[in-house]
Amino acid sequence: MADPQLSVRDLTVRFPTTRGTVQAVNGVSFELEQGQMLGIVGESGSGKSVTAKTLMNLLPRTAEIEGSVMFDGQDVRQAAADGRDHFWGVEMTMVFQDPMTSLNPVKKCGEQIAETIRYHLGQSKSEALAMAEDLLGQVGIPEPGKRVSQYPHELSGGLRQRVVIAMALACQPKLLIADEPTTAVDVTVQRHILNLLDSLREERGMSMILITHDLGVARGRCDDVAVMYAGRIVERSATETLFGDSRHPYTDALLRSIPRIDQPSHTRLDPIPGRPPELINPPVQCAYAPRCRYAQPDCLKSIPEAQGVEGMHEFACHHPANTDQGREALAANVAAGRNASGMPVAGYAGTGGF
Amino acid sequence: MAGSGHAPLRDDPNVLLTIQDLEVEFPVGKGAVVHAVSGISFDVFEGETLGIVGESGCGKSTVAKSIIRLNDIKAGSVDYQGHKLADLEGEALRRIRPDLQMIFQDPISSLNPRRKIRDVISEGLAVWGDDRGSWPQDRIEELMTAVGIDPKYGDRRPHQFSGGQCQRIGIARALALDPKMMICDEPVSALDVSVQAQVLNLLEDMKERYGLTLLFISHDLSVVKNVSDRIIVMYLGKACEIGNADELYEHPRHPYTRALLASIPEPAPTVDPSDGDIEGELPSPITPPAGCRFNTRCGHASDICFTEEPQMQRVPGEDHYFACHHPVEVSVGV
Amino acid sequence: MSDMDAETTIVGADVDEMPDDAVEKELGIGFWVCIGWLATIGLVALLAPWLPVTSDGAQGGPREAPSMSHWFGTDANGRSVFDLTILGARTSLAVGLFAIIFGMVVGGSLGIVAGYFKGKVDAVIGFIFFSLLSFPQLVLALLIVNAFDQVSLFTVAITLGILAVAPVGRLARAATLVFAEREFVLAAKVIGAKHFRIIIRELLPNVLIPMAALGLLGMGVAIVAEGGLAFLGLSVDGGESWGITINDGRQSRDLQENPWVAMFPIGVMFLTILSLNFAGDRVREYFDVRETAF
Amino acid sequence: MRQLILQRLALLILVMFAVTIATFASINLSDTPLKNFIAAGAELDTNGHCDAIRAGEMDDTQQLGQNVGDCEYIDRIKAENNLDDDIFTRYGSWLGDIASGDLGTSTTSRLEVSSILKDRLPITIRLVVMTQIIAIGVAVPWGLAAAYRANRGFDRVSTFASFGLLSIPNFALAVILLYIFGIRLQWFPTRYSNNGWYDELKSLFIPAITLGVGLSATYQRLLRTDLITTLQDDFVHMARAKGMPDRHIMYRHALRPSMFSLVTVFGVNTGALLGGTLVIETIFSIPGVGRELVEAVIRTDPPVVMAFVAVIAAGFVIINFLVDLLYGWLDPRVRSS
Amino acid sequence: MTTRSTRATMAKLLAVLLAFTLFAAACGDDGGEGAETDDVPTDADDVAGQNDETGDADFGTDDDPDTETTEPSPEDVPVRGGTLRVGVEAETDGLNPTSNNFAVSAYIMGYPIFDPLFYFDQDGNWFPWLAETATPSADFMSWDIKVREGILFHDGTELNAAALQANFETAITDPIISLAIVPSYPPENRTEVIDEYTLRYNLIRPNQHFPVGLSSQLGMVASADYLAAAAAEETLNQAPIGTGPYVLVDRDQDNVTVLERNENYWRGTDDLHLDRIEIYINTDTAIAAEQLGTDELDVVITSNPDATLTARGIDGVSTLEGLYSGEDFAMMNTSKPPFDDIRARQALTFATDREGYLTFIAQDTKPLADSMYHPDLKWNNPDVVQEGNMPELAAPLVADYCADVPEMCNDGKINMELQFSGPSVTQTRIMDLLEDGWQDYFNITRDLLPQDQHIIQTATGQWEVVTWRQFGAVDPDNEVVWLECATATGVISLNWPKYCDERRDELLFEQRATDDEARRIAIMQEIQADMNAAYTYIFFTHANWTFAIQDDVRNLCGQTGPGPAGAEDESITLQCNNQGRSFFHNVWLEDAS
Repeated sequence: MADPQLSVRDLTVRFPTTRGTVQAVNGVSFELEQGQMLGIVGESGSGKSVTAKTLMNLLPRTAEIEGSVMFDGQDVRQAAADGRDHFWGVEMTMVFQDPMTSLNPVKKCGEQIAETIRYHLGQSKSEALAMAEDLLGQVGIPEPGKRVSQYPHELSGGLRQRVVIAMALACQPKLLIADEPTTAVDVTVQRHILNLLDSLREERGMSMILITHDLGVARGRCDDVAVMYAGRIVERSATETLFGDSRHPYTDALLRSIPRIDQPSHTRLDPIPGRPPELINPPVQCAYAPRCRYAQPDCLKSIPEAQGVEGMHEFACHHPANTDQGREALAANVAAGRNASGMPVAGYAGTGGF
Repeated sequence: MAGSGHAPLRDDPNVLLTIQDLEVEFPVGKGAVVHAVSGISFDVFEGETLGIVGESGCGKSTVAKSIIRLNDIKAGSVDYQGHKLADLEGEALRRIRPDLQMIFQDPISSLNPRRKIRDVISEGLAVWGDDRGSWPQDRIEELMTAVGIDPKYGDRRPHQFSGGQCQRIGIARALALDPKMMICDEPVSALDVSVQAQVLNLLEDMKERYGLTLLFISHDLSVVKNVSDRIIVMYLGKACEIGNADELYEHPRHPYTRALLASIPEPAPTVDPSDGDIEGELPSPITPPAGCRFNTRCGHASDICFTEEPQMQRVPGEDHYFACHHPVEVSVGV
Repeated sequence: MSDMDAETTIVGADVDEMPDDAVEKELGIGFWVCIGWLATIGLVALLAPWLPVTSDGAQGGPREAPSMSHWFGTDANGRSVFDLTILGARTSLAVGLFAIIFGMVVGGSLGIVAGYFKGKVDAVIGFIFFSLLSFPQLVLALLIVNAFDQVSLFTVAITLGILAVAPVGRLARAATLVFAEREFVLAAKVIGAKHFRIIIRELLPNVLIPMAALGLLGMGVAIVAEGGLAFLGLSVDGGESWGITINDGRQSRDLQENPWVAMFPIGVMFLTILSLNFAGDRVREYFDVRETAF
Repeated sequence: MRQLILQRLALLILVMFAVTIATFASINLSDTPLKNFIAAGAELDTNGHCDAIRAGEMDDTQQLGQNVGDCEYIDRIKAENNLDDDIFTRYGSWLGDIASGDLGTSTTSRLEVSSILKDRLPITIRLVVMTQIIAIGVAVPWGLAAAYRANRGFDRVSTFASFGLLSIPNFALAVILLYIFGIRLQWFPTRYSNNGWYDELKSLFIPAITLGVGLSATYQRLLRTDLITTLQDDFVHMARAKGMPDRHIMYRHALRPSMFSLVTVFGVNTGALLGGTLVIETIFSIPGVGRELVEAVIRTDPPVVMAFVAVIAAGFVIINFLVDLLYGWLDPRVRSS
Repeated sequence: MTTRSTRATMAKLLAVLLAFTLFAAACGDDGGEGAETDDVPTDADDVAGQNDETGDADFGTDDDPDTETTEPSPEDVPVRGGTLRVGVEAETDGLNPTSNNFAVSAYIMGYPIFDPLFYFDQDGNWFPWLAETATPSADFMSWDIKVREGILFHDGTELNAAALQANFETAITDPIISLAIVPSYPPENRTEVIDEYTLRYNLIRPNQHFPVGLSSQLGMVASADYLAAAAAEETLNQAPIGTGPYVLVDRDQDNVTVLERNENYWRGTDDLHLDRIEIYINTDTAIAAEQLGTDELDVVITSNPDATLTARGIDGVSTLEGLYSGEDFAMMNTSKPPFDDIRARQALTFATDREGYLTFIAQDTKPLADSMYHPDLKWNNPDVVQEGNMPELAAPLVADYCADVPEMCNDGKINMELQFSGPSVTQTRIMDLLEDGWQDYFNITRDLLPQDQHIIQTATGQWEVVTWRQFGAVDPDNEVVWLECATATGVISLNWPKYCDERRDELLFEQRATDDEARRIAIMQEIQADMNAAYTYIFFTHANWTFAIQDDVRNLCGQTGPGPAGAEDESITLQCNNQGRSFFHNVWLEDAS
């Protein structure tokens, strides 16, 4: 098997602050094959965006980064250190959550696309603008000739996100990182955008990382999904496996906590109690343990290593859900009425699970 | 769509709030106005949860704010237990407001950052004193406990709490006035998924415990369905479909409702995924289309849809109303 | 609530993904140094009547260099520049303080009312502010001061206070507009709070902070403005202020041969204004108020 | 856009109205020499001379000075200056004159106010333009440099420096710079002179620096703050994700959207400087608007004061109107709304 | 009564009143007094011996070895060309000698434009300039002045008797200029044209010193056409037309007045070395002095001690200081309480810190004054001693006064108002100093007024105590107008303290009628003693008008006026530094190119 296109190894990102060091990303590793789509799912503060920004060299200078990021045999972090031109934007690129703010409000859409082309590909202004118009057509924008000379505020949210995508794709990147690309748009538009990304990826054989908090989005679109919690990947596997046979209690709980459209009204949800931990000087324990229905005393003593089948289904848990070990732990906690951290544990109220 | 008409209104003593032909406009300069809400009628039973769902710009929040007169109402009536809210002004309006409380979208912004949360929660009591007679000061702690905030943190300020906790505080503030009705304007959309469930459950708990009537607004179809008894689907200032939550999701009649249900990442099993392929963009609310407002994007649109506005009609035998010239007669079903 | 205990045991600031916002803000040592300086100057000014300082009569020869008996030297009339600087602090600080308090009370009230009620009220008040701003500040001061027969401390303070009305008011208005949009104000309305209560309880505490930040900066501006008036000879008649003393020692021959007359008060004034600016900026940053120009 | 222009025009008229009222009131309600003179005449007339003279019972040539201090003279002065009219009538006639372009005549030099203005205004405008060029010229690169590495070494030092510059009272700075560069080093003249543009430029340089130093610090701080905010915007991240070089991002993406506060304050300051240079003009003996105004106020020359203040206020409003137009250039969203 | 209805406006009055000061409105940093009156109708103040040929013009600077006087050596060959840049302390409201009151800056600008009818040689004797002869009647009740023939004004009109008459009549009907002239002339028939070039002036009292009155402003003759035009259009006061060696080419008020050589000058242009004279206004006199050091000015004329001291310290700059230029003093209004009572005046005098004034204000650049004459001058009464610095004597007087007039007192102190002009640093310093001395016996209310108001209030008697500068004329006749009873009443009085003394009037007019110098000296000494006893003036110091000159400026004190008619080459060397006034027509710049 050839080397994966993207290989992230033990990526750790810390931000020194006056209150202490924020451990934003903590030993994250994953691979991505060319043409694949990887979903990274997590709540705010889980480190998914920081991971993406690390890949894109977008972190503030104060960030302390460790670990390796290899892309097509190139060391991305070295490229950052060298201040390499024509790497980001050409090799890999990114689109952001809010199409409203992702476009420079004072520049015409066409110009914003064209400047990338001009800079990376050295085209003339008119050539670049022609290419921009073409790109706008490719991303399904009606009347691209007109849009080229429009300002972002003259476009609707959906069109704007398409412009952003066109801009990102201007130089035929091999990897596109989409950071919550549809969070700020309505569901009907979301569908269009995701379809567009899908088709573009297929057309171009491009790889993609889709960062989202929406499990549904990840489930519908990704080949693999990684779930992040408190700066770590807690579970990673092929999409179907993850949603059908999750191992990490957090993944499990997350799936149970969201309301589902196929459930009747007033179905009681199983919320995850508590809130995510602080990332400043976290204790050496499973970060999820205080909220975990499965947590046992050993969860409070060490950070679980990734286990499972490497590259196929990995999870970092001492007492994985949907295993005997996990079921024992849960039963013990239900019996005791509390988990190892003292959080009350009762039987599930609702009908969650898949 | 754009259903007008009073068909969905129920003649029933349980009705707590009736809205008829509500119209709201916002000036945007040069004499132009945004037609935010253009003639919508519905009612809410006491103890019922009414969900309003729709995409951004459909006017759902405007409807909510109009009820408690945070907007000016251009036309229509809002009848709350005999009080014509649309016509009330000044002191009379102020006196009725405690009955109708509101939970806001942004939990952080809805709390005054300079005040202790105990003061925030007891603000209603401070305003009304004994006038409303309920929730005396010493029961604030009880209220805090009820929403899941440890009273010992009463002296902290909002920034020391997470979004979910702030939303709990907001709920406590509303509850302190012992309202009849709570208007929840996207109360969970700013929250993380794991916290969202906590707040939704809390709302259900509070509704049960205090006998509240809820008006629940969200763009998230799953969330709306989870909490609602009855749901209104709105599009461009109009209602297109109203009905019992389960019935409406199971047998959506309006093409727009179907499109919504098909567009969510994990489409409802009751619709054909291709229903989500609606064309084009949301028209401008400044110059909404004539006839059915959905006509610019509807795959079923015929001539009549461009000339005649569909009226609300009932699905026989069901608490289910829709406004469409070409309703989907047969649901795809599971 | 099953999750209540766990929930409430972890209370603390949210940590966002980008840690810029997570940085716990501090006023910093510089702020306290500035406050210390201001407090010292303020205290000395306050206690001046009981300190052995006087502006009456010559305490030495004209323009004597700094010495043990006259730390800042003497001015042309043989008065101790140190004494004059202390007595000048009384005027300068009093004028600055009064002016900015006046500006905050009058301008702040108008601004909050304008921002809260909007509409016609806003139009009228906004117009007043704009008209006030349309006068060049010192010209307005000149006109007002000139309208008085006798220029007293009060005259100057009122004059500079009037100047502060529009900038403070515009800030208060802008801040109120921002906060009035915030949902907690809507919440207060929904609760049934009266306008006055909303203004006092909900808006004022929030608007006060940017106003306080501006107030500190504005006090510096007022002190400089008083100096400007003194330079034009239009400050307090027969009084002492930094501006008056500086003006007294500003001629080139003085700067060359007895620079202490001007330089000591300039130094003290500079440090005071620096402290006000710095402290104001820290307050602004601490409370995350956007920078505004006075 | 047309609406904006009309709005601003209406505002201009209203503001001018307010400004003229305030100016007129401050001049006419205070003790003027005119009134003092009349009062003196009345005081001295306690013996009833004037009545006697008016009645023809007394020969006014017996009075000293024949035509000064006599009653007819006082009467005529009163009449010429409408002193017997109420203040509203006087205001009305003055406003009428101003509106018809007649700014009046100086009571002391007897020169047409419009001709004084014609002499003075260009000098002040040149000073203001120079000041702003210096301030902006310094502030923009400085702000860019500081924001580019915010909160790092250079930025920290520059923050400190900007506070220092902001905190020097400009009259003190004027005195010090005049002394150092004019008198000690003799690099620049110590007074205004206008033998050719170079000469004038040179003589305005130190005053412009004096005014510009504090301004540049103000501008730098505003630009820096806005740039830091802008640099956190997604579109900047987007530009970086597109691989655009930092220089390009700073100049082509971040600068323009970060100039709102700067432009606003620039406008306010330009207007304010028109009359706000008075201390500096006085110190440097620049025969500009500010100094003339100070002198007119001190010598109580009502036509000059009132006309100058009105013109400066008009300048303020017009400049702020231009700034509004500038917003349109800065932000297409403003243009289209 | 004659009035010119087209001109006599209030504004006019203000403008002219304002010109009573030596400095323009906004100035302030003058060395001494806020307001200074200049002797309007007077003449050469032949400060005798001030500049004799040995060139020691350095009075009062003996203690200062750094100071030296430049006197161009006669061998110096004049250089033609160049621009002389002169700095003065104040602007003038206008340059029309018949309607603008001339202070020093106006004389600096005016003398080159207008030739005077008479002027003074270096010994202080008058000689005719534009005039050819001056012939008194036997009783000295009238004088025939004949002007030289063939002199043209800058506008091409001819100088003749009619022009003289026009000038005189314009001046005497001017509201302010007339004040000081009127008392000396009859109401009717004041002048008669004798022939085309001769005008007769009729007086009401015998006067042996009449021509000296035509050496200053009144002797400056403007074109009659010009005067008529200026009467209609007052802005023409800024564009005077005379006969002088230099022509006004540009006048930017408050900044610079530019004169250029009159190529048609009636005395020829051979001796008019300078192409151009620029007179700059710099109200900050110390800066003006520094501008000598920065080579931005060639000459600075100042009465400010700071400026004098600055100029003394600049290399390549000399000072020409004149200590007979007048006196700095405070005066009291005797027409209203409390200073209508001599006890209050005495108390104030005793409490005055004259020593402090010398040290702090004058900074020893000028000596203490005891009377209106410098001790070097023959008119001085050495027995008159100005009192001061004896506060212990004030106490009983104040107690006495307050017992009699309790309504004028508070807390055992006399209430008084101290009026001064400003804004001005120096003025404020003076007020601070005076107050320090007085405040133990007087409750002092300061009244700072803009200069114009200050002057008007002083002129109209609405004041109690003011500081002032005046006197200093060499010829006693010049002081008459400030002291005679005729000017003590009326709306505007030039006898500022409004102190009328019949005996003093007799003495004043006696000296006017005699040419007996010994008698005149005796009279003036008696007057000084009377003034001292009346306690109306508190003299501080003698004024010091200083010319600070770059070393390359030559011949400032070697300039000449026209000799007797028919002997043109026998020109007469002029009086130098006449109370800060000077001509520049024979000056040259050594390095002019």
